[in-house]
Amino acid sequence: MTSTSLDVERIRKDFPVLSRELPGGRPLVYLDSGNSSQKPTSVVETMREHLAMHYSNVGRAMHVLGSESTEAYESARDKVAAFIGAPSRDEVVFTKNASEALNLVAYSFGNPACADPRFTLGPGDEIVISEMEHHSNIVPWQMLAQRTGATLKWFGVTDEGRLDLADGVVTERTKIVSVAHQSNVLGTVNPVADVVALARRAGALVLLDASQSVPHHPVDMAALDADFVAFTGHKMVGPSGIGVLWARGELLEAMPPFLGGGEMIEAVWMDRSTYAPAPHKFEAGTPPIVEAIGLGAAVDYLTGIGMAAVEAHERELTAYALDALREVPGLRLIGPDSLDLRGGTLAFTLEGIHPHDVGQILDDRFGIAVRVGHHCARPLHLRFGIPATTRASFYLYNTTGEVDALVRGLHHVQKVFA
Amino acid sequence: MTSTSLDVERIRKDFPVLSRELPGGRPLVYLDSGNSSQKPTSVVETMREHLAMHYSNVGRAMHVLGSESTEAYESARDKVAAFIGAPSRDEVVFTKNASEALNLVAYSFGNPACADPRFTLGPGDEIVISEMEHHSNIVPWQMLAQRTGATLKWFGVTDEGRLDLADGVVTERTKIVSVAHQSNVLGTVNPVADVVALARRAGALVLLDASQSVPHHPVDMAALDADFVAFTGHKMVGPSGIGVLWARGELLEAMPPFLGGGEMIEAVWMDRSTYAPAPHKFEAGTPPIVEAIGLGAAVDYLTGIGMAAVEAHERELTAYALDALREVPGLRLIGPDSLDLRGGTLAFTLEGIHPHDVGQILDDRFGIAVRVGHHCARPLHLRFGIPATTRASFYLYNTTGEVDALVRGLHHVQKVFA
Amino acid sequence: MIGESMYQELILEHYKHPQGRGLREPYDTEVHHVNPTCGDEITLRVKVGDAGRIEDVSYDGQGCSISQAAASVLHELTAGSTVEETLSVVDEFTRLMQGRGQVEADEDVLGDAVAFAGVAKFPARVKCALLSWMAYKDAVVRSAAR
Amino acid sequence: MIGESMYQELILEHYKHPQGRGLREPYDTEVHHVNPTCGDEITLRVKVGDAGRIEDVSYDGQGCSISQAAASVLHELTAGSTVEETLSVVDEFTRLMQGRGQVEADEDVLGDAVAFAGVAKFPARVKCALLSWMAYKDAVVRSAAR
Ligand SMILES: Cc1ncc(COP(=O)(O)O)c(C=O)c1O
Ligand SMILES: Cc1ncc(COP(=O)(O)O)c(C=O)c1O
Repeated sequence: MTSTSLDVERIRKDFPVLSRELPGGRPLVYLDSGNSSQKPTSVVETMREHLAMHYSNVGRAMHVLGSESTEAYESARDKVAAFIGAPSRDEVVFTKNASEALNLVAYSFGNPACADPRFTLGPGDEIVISEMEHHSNIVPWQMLAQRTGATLKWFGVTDEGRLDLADGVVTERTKIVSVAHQSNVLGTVNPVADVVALARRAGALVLLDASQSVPHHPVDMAALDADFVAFTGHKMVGPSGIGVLWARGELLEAMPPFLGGGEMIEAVWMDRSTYAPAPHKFEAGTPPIVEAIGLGAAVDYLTGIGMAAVEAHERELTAYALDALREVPGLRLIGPDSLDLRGGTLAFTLEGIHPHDVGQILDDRFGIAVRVGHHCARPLHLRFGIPATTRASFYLYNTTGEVDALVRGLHHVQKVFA
Repeated sequence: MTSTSLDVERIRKDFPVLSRELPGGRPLVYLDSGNSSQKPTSVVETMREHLAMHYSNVGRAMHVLGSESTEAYESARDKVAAFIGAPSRDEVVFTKNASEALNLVAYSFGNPACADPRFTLGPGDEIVISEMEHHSNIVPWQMLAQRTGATLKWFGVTDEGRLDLADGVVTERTKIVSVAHQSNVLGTVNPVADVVALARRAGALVLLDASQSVPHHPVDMAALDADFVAFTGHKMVGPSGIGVLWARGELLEAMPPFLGGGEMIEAVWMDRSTYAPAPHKFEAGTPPIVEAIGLGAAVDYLTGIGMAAVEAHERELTAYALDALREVPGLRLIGPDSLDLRGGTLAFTLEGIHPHDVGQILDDRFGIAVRVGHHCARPLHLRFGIPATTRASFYLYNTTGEVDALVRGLHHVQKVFA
Repeated sequence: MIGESMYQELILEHYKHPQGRGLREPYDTEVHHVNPTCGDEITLRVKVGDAGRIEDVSYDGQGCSISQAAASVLHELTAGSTVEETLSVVDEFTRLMQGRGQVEADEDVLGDAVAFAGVAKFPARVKCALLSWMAYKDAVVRSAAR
Repeated sequence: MIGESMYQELILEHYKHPQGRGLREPYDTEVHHVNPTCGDEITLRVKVGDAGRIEDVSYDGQGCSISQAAASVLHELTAGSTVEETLSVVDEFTRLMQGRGQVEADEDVLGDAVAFAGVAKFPARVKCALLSWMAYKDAVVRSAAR
């Protein structure tokens, strides 16, 4: 069976590594895009060409190379803004990854230098996250609570792997609600509108960790109606070293700066400074220039394919994989086992076999790359009473043939440990 | 005259952009390496090859690509550690740029979650910087003072452009002294040993902003004897998106984490976390993987040439340029006009002509790229009573012929504005 | 060569002989704008008279030939016009400057300011040309708000 | 194919039939180590008798075949040896594991532990093999410090 939505064979040719033969003559079966995706030639070549022939610092330089770099860097911002339907390009802040974007927001709370009541935080105030968060959306809030004396609370997760929006978690004291748009383990897509409604009623701000949604679905800032959205370049066929924070312009204006330094200022005296307007206010120092340009090329690539087609393709793969995995004896899926509100991330355990062993034998023997462990979501694994899972995650370049390879591989693993 | 220390013509062939013809048939004369340097083919190709054929996330992935990326990323750390003579590779923390490294240190002070007396900071405590700092070594400390109520103080700068280590600036109340190793405007190399002695006597820690020294001189952590050293990849023939913080292992252990998230943890529960040992403790989320690998290639390139040879070559160029610029009427050099303790960065004003106009005409007419403005050191310019300067900065690929071109260019500029 | 067109004779002329420079009384509003990229600064005062007619635009500042000449041209263009008229010139000038060299200048509206068309090709210099014009717009908006 | 050598029969054997598993009394020191990369955990107890002779190493934990088998092999190797003797085995094992597959294993010193040589080629798995051994080293050092 081949996908009806995408010409996957053509797409695979755009990703040189997918034709690579691994040591021992194994083909590569890359089912770890939820961890980080592969890069198409257009992204790699855009970066190479810029680094080799057009590179210089941005903003501050006023020569030919400076204007070529600035033009390319700022037009990457235009592309990202268009890709996510941002009301304004000035709401797109480049960071080094999603983690920095999440920390940036966390650090804007409880800063004595910022009097805006939306961002004050102290004992009695509450921060709300969920049990299915990635560590990058847990630890910054723990650290914030430690610094300020605020209380960290969280939504639980149901046995099926859904967000449990129980009463009483969000209260009048809640200042911020920060949850994943799509879980990086369960694949669950969370009901953003419900979360936003809860938060609005309490007067709290909403941050969405969209690291796992923006790469895989059409995502539109206006439709989401959150206050902050964080995501990361390397999971969306872009390079490492670049992430994005989108936020309402009005909030970016109210927030205190996070990193101080060159380019984020308007004027500096020894004893005080004034700051540049957003997005530059949050981009201290030389930004990841070539990385942003690479992300721009990634966004062009995805737009060329069409995010609706990417989503549809992954949906087909997921349906196929859910069926196929059901046939593996002793396999327990962690996360929704229907296609309803879920993405192409399948985490599971195999009775009596540690995920480490599953992953290593899949790799050793068949060149199948999956992720094993707690996937930076240890509390979620504790919730399900397991230390680790094996996770297969799909992207636009994966095929049902690769799902078949995975299933064959799992049978082999079971033979080894029988 | 050609340099005796380096085979510059051969080196220039390693940097493809240096052979580029700019629009209008101008050759490129790149004298803006203090802002950001150009990249040799080896760096560009290392990154391309990795992105295209070996890429995956590091640390967490346990498959062939995961171990190739982890191996390459961690061996970049080994290379950087060796390059700067770090006592231990675990003292090398990868950041996105020097600014992040400087902010990381600033944020480790005055954090209520860290009780180590070296890092507590409040009203009455003092932070010492200097008037010649880059904004990236000013603004983080202003923000820290604002958050904590500590006092920001600074060393002045003499008319010749030297650090004025006046008595009474560093006191018993000083917790941290943070100064540039080499000024990005004046070219001045500061007397590190004197600064360290002053700080030690007061019981304060010392941070060196080595953004302008590590790319241009042999620099050895053990010999410097500072507590923290920050620098940045893009100024040392490496890519954008990668910086380095070196710090004594013992301090990295004592400091609170800065960014929270994946990979910087040991174990996470919903209500608390334990942290990984340094350097990972300070590398939250997916790091700039390919960028670190590119920096590793940059360090290999520089090591292949030899930093002593790079330094000697720049010294020759600087001597030549100091002589040549003296002949330009109305030119005022801002910074030391001898070779003594100075690097290859020459900032100046031209009587009656705004640096903007100087820079633009040099670029328009001759393809000469210099930097104009306050170079992210506005307080230093205020100190000299000028809004801006024109700055030429040299690197291993520059020639005395390019200095001649600059001088001819300046004469032309003076003709236009005569 | 390419960009030297930016340094039109007219710009150099205004730079060397700025019109209306200096801060004068009386005025309704004074604003201070800074271009952080290069440190250029302008202080600008506006005096609006009856029927929204501009009575004086006075200014002082430091900066490159582009920013200084732009202020001088602004002074000339505003003299004797109404706030409304001048704001439409400001809009057209802004459109030209932000057009990345792709926008055709309307000489009827812009007059001498058309000499800045070449600047639009240099994103980093656009702010220089706009500094005084943005300051002016800010000042008249504030005047009106009082 | 390449790496399946890592899954030596001997490792699978120890994994399926772990030696000395379970926490026992009496003990001098108990330590708890975690491998954050994968969540593997071990609790390990050491009882040192006269003349520094190991009387018991008992343990419990969860983890992959490599980490579990390594603990089982450790238990066997330490039984009846002195602290000093076992520490030199730990050192040799550590050297082998951290050798990135370039180090020749000393079978005389390592005994059954030599079966882990293949693991050294997989940096991400080295921590699994070392988990119990590092816990053991930690425990005896703490015992001695008391
Ligand atoms: C002295 C000095 N410090 C800090 C920086 C900041 O480096 P980055 O822009 O890479 O953060 C620079 C360069 O911009 C510099 O010259
Ligand atoms: C849901 C989620 N949030 C945050 C992150 C962190 O992204 P990054 O590692 O790019 O900072 C990831 C991926 O690692 C993720 O899957």
